[in-house]
Amino acid sequence: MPVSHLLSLLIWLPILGAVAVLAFGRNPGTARWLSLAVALATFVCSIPLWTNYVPTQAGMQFVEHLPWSDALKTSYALGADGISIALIVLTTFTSVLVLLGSWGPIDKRVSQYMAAMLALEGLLIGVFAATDALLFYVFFEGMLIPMFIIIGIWGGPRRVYATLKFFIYTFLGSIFMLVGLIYLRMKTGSFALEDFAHAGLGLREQAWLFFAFLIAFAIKVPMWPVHTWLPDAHVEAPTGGSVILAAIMLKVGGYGFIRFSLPITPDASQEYAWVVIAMSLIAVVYIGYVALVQEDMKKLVAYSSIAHMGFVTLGIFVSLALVRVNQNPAGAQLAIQGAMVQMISHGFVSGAMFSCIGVMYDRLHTRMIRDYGGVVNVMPWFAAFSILFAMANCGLPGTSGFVGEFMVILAAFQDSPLIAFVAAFTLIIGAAYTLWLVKRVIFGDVGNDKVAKMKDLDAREWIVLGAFAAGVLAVGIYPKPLTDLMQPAVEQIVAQLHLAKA
Amino acid sequence: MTFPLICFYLFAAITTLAALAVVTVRSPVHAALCLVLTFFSTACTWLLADAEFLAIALVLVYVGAVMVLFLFVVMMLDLDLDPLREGFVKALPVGLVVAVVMLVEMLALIGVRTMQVPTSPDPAAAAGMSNTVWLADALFSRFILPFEVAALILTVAIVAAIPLTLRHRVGTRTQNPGKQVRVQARERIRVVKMAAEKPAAETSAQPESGTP
Amino acid sequence: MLSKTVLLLIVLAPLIGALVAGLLRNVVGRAGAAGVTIAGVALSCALSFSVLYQLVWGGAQPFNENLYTWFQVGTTSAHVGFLVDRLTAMMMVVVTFVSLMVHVYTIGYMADDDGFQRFFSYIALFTFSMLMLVMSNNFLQLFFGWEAVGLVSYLLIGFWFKRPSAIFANMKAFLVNRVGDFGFILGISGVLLWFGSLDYTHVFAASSAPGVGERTVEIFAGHPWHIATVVCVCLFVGAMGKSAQVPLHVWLPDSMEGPTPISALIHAATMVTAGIFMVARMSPLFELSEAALSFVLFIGATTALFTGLIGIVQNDIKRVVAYSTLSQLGYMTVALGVSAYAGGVYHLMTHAFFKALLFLGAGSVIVAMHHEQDMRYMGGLRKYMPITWITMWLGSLALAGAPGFAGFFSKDAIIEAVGEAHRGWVGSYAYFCVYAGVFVTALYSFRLLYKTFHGKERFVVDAHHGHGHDDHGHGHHEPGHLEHAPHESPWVITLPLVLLAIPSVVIGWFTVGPMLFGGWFGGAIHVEEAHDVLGEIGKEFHGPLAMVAHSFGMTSPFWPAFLGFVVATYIWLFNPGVTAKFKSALRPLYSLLDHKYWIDEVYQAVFARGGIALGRGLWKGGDVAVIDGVAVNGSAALVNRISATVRWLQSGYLYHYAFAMILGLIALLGGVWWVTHAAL
Amino acid sequence: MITLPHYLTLGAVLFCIAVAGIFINRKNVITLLMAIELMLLAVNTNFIAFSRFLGDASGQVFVFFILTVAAAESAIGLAILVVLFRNRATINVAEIDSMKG
Repeated sequence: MPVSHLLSLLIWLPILGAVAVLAFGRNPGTARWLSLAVALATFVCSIPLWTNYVPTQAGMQFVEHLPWSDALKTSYALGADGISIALIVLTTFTSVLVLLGSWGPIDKRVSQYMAAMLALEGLLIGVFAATDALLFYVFFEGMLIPMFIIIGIWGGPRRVYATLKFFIYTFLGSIFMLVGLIYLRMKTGSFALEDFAHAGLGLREQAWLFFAFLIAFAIKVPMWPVHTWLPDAHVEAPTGGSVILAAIMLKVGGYGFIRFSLPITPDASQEYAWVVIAMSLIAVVYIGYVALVQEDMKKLVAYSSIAHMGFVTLGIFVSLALVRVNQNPAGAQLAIQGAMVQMISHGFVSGAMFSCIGVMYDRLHTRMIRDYGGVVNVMPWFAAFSILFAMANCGLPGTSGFVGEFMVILAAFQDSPLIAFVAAFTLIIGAAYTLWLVKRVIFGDVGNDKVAKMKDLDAREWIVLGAFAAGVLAVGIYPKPLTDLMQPAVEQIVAQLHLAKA
Repeated sequence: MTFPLICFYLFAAITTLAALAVVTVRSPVHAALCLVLTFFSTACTWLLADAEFLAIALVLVYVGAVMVLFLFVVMMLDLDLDPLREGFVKALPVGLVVAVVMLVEMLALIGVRTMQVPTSPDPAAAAGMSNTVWLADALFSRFILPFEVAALILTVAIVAAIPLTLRHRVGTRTQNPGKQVRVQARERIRVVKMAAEKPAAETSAQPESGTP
Repeated sequence: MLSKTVLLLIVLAPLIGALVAGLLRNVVGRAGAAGVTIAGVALSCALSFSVLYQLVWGGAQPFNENLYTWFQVGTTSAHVGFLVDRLTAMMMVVVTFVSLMVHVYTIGYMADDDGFQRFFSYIALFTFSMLMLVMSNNFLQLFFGWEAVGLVSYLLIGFWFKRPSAIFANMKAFLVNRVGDFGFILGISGVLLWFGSLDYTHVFAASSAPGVGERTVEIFAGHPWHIATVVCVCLFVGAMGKSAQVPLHVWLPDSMEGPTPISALIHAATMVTAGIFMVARMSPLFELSEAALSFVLFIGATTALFTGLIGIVQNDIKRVVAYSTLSQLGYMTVALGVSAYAGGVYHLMTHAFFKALLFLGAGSVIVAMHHEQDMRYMGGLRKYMPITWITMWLGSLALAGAPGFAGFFSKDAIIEAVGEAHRGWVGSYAYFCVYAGVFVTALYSFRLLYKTFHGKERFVVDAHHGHGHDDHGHGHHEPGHLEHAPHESPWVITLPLVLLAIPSVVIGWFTVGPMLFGGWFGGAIHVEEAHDVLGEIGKEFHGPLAMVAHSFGMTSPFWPAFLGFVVATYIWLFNPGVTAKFKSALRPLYSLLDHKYWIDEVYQAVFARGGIALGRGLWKGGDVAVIDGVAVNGSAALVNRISATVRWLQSGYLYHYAFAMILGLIALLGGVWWVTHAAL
Repeated sequence: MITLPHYLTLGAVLFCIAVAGIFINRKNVITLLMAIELMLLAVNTNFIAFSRFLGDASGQVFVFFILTVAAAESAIGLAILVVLFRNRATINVAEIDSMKG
C-alpha cells in the first residue's frame, strides 16, 4: 500500500500527538495511554517505509517537495533512502519503548513529559528525512528544545548545569554548520542537499566547510575531545531522556557526517580524514580507560557510548582512504555499512543498557555502583537481560554489537593494519569495563539490605527489555536484511566519493 | 567692525557669562534664572542670523514654558543644598581641564582661519520670502511626517508626565460615576420577609435585628 | 552423502535443549531440564557418530555448504555454513561424547545445587557453541563459536556467583581470552584483505597460489613482513588465548572455580583445544610461514614444561589437573609447531578422554570429600571409592604416557616429531622441554594419586558435626573434618568414569596407525613436503605393538616417565616426610613455583591496577581537569571574569556614564581632528 | 561681518561650559538637566548657523524638532525628578545607584 506523504505523516503525527497530549492529558493515565497510542501508531506507520522501499532504485524515495520560502530558496523537501529508513524505524521503535519505560517512573507533569518525548520523536524523524539543508537545520536545532526540557525538568540534582552544558555545547557546534550552510546557499543558490553535493568547491572552501561540519557533528556524536557534555547530560537525564539521547540523538552526528561531510566536501574529508580517524581511535582507547574507572553506572555507559560511536566515525572516514588511495570501493562500502550497523546496534544496546540502569534506579534511587551487588540473587530475569546487553556492549558475536565493530575493523585493516590494531583494543577494554560493571553490580552475594528487597521485573519492564533484546539478537544473528536495506544508499555514497570536486 | 558684529559680540558675551553662572551659582533658583538669561541672549544671536521664527519660539517655549516649569519644580522640592554641592571644588579642576581641552579641539576643528569666509546672503530673503514662510515651506512639505511624529511625541510626553507623578492617596473619597450610573434598584434596598412575632427565646438573643 | 538436515539437527538439538532448560526452567523442573538437554546432546552425539561413520567407512564426501548469508556488502560477504570433513567429524564426536558424559555426570554432581537447570542450560549451550566452532566453514562463524564458547565459559566459571573468587576468575578468563581474540580478529582481517574472502575454501585456494609465501607488507615503513607470518601469528595469538598458552595461560588455573563437570568439559577436553583445532584447520596458512611455526613451537614448548612444573607444588586437586592440562596443551601446540598437525589433533583427542576422566574423577573425590579440594586433607581414599580409584589410575597412566595407553601413542609421536624436525635452536629448546616435561608429567600425576588415594587418611570424620553443605565448597567448615565417611559416588558419576576410561586405555591401539601416519585427515590438513615430520616417522611405523616395544629403547621418553614414577613413588608413597626437606632445601625454587613465577602478580599490577590508574589519570587529568576544567568551564569562567570587569564599569552613577560619554566625545573629536589633519 | 565661525565658536563655548557644568555639579540633578539644556542650545545655535550660511532650511527644521523633543524631555525629566524626590527624599545622584551592574 503506497502511502503518499508518509514521511510528513511520520513527522507530524507525533508532534500533533504531543499537542493532543498536552491538551487532553490532565489526567496522568490518559496522558500515558494517549502518548503510547500515538507512538505505536507512528511505529506502525514507519513499517511501510521499510516494506515499500525499492532497493533497486537508487536515490531518495518517498520524496515530498513543497516550496517554503522563495526569498531563501528553501523548500519543505523530504526523502528517505535506506540509511534514513533504518534510522527512522529505529527512532519510532525506541520511542515506543521509551514511553513504555517512562510509565511509572515519571509521576510529575506526566502529560508534559510525554508530549516532550513525542515532539522529540517527530523532530528526530524530521532530521533523518529532510533533504533540504535549512529544513534539516531547523529540525536539528529544534530537537534540542524538548531534550533541554526533559533534562531540565525531570533531571537529577545537577540538571541545570548539565542541561546548560548540553545546550550550549551542541548549539555552539551547530552555529558553525549554519555558517557553512549559508555559504553553500550563496554558492549554489538553493538549500537543496542535492545541489550542495554537486556544487563545485575548491579545496580551500571545502576545508572551511569541512571543519564547520566537523565541529557541529563531532559535538553531536560526540567525539573526543568535545565529548564532556554527554556524561553529564546522561547522569542528570531521566531514564527515557538518556535512552533517546544515546539511542537516537547521537546518531544524528554520524548521519550528518554521511549526508554532509562526505558528499559535499569529499576532497577536504580525504585531506583531513586523519584528524577524524585519530580522534576516533583516541575515543576508543582513551574513553575506554576512562569508562573503566567510573563509579556511576550511567556515566560508565555514557563513556562506553562515546567509545562505540568512535567506531562509527572511524568507519565513515576510513572509507575515504579506501576509495581514493587504495582504490578499494568494496572495502569502503564495508566501512560505511559497518558504521551504519554500529549506529543501529548502538541504538539498541545503549538504549537497553540505560533502560536496565533505569530499572535499578527506580528501585533503589541510586546509580552508584557501590550501592549495588549481587542483584542476580533477587532479580534473575533482570540479570539475564543485563548480561545479554553487557555482552552486546562488548561486541560478542551473535549480538548486534559485534556486527558493526567487526565490519569496521575488517575495513580499517584494509586501509592500515595499525588503525585496525588500535581499534581492536576495544575488544579488551570494552570487555573490561563492561564485565567489571557486571561483576560489581550483578554478581556476588547480596550487597546490602536494600538490594535484598529489590523485586524482579514487572510485565512492563519485561516488555521493554525483551523488545530491546529481540532487536539486539535479530541484528546479531541475521544482519543481512539491515545491510541489504542500506546497501543501495551506501553504494551511491561510495560512488560519489570517487568523484573529486576540487 | 560692523554694528551687527558688535551686537553679536555683546550677546555672545552675555550668553557665555550667564551660562557660566548657570553651572556655578549655588541656588538652583538663581541657576534657573541665569538659564533664562542665557536663552534670551542666545535668541538675540539667532535673530542676528535671520532666524526670527526660531528665536521667538525659543523665548516663548523655553523662557515662557520650560523654565517656568523648572522654577516650579525647584521651588516645590524641599532641597537640602549642602550635600549637592559636595565635591564642587574637587571636581572643578577636572571639569575645567576637560572643558578647555574640548574647546581647544573644537576651535582647532572650526579653524580660526575660516573666519575670513565671506557671508552668503540670507537665503530666505534671496527667495523673496520671510524666514517664517521659508521655514514653514520646508516643514510642511518635506518634513511633514517628522513634524507629525514630533507632535505625537510631545503629546505622549504630556500624557506620560501625569501618570508618572500621579499619587494614590489612601483615604481620599471620590465618586465613581460609572458605578453610580450602573447601579440597580435592588442593589440599593433589600426587603427581608420575616415573621411579625418571634419565639420568646430568640428575642432576647437577637433584639431588633429584623429592621432593615 | 551427508545430509544438511542431520548436520543442522546435530547443532540445534543441544541449542533447543539449552533454551528449554534455561527459559522454561520453572516449567520443566529439574528432571525435565536434565532430560531435555541430555536427549538433545545424546541425539547430536549419535548423529555425530553416524557422520563419522559415513565419512570414514561410508565413503561420503566432505560436506561444505552455506546455510544463509550473514551479510553481503559489495563483494565482501559472510555466511553461516558447515564444513564437515574427517577433522571436523572427529571433533564433533569428541565434543558430543565428552559432553554427553558430562551431562550424565552432572545429574549426580549438581544434585544438591539450586542452579541445576541453569547448569544444564549452560552446558548444552556450550555444546551448541562448540559445534558451531568446529563445524564452521568460514572465519566469521569460527569467531562466533570462538566467542560463544568463551561466553559460556564465563557464565560457567562464575556459576557460583556468590563466591568472590569465582566472579573474579570468570572476568579474568574472559578478559585474557579477549586479548587472544584481539589478535584473532586482526588475523581474520588480514585473511580477508590478503586472501580476499572469509570462506575456508577460497582462502586455502588463494594460499596455495604460487608466490603467496613471499608476499610482504610494510606495516612499519622499512620493515617488510611476510603476510603469511603476520596473519598466522595474529591467528595464533587467538589460539594462545583460548588454548591457554604462555603468557596467556593465567586464566585456566583460576577457572577451576567453576563446577568440576565444566572443568572436564570446557577447560580440559573441548574448549581449550579449540585453539589447537583452529591451527590444524589453518594448516595451509601456517605452512606458508616457517617463522610463525617457530613462534608456535617456542610458545608450545615453554607452556609444556613450565606450567607442568607448577603442577608439582599445587595442593588443590583440581589445580594439579588444570596445570597438567596446560602442559598437555603445550604438547599439542608443539606438535603444531613442527607441522605435525595430525599429532597435535590426535593428542587432542586422546587427551580429551583421559583428561575428562581425570577431572570427573577429581570431581568424584570432591563430592566424596564434601567439596574439600585440598589434597593435604585426603589420603587413603582407595578403600572408600574403588571405582574412582581405578579409573583415576588408568587416566593417570594414560596421561603419563605409560606404554600402550592412549596418551603414550600421541605423546610419543609428538616427541619423536620434535626430534625429527629441523628448526635450529628453537627445535632443540622444544625437544628439551617436551623430553623433560615427560618426567614432570609423571611426577605430578602419581603425586596426585598417592596423595589422594594412598597413604594415611589425613581427614577426620566427626559425625556429630551437623550442618548442611548446601553452598558448595565455601569451606566454612574446618578443613579436614567430614560429617560422615566418604563413600563411592552414585552410578551417574561412576558410569561416565568407566565409559571414559575405556577409550583412555584402548583407543590408541585402533587409531594410531591411520590417524597419525595414514593420512586419515585427507585434505583437511595440509603439510608441505619439507615439513612432513610425521611422514618421516611413519616410515618406521610398523603397527602399535612395535611402537610399544620400540618405546623401551635408549632415548625413548619412556625412561623419564618411569623415572618420574619411581621418584613420585619414593617421595609420596613411602617417604612423605622428605617433601618438607625438599621444600626447605630448594626454598627459592619452591617459592617460584608456588607463586607461579609471579606472573599473576605482575599482570595484576601492570594491567589491572595499571589500567585503572591510567583510566583514573585520563579521567581526572584529561576529562575533568583539561577538557572540562580549562576548555569548557574555563571559557565560561573567562566570560564570567570579563563580565565581572565590565560590570564594575556599570557603577550605576549617572555622572560616571556622563563622564564616559564625554571622554568618548573628546576621543571622537580628537580622532576627527587627527584624520582631517592627516588628510590635509 | 558675522561669519559662520563666530556662531560655531559660540556654540563650542556654550557646549564646553555645559560639559564643565556636568562635571562640577555632578550631584545635583536639576543643574544637570539645566546643563543638558545648555548643550542642546549650543547644538541649536550650530544648526541655525549652518542653515543660515549654507542656505538650507533643514537645519532650522531640525532646531524646531530639537526644541520639541527637548521640551518633552524636560517635562518627563522633571516628572521623574518629582517622583524620585517623593520616593527617596533626595535628588542627590551619588545616592542613586540602583542601576549598578
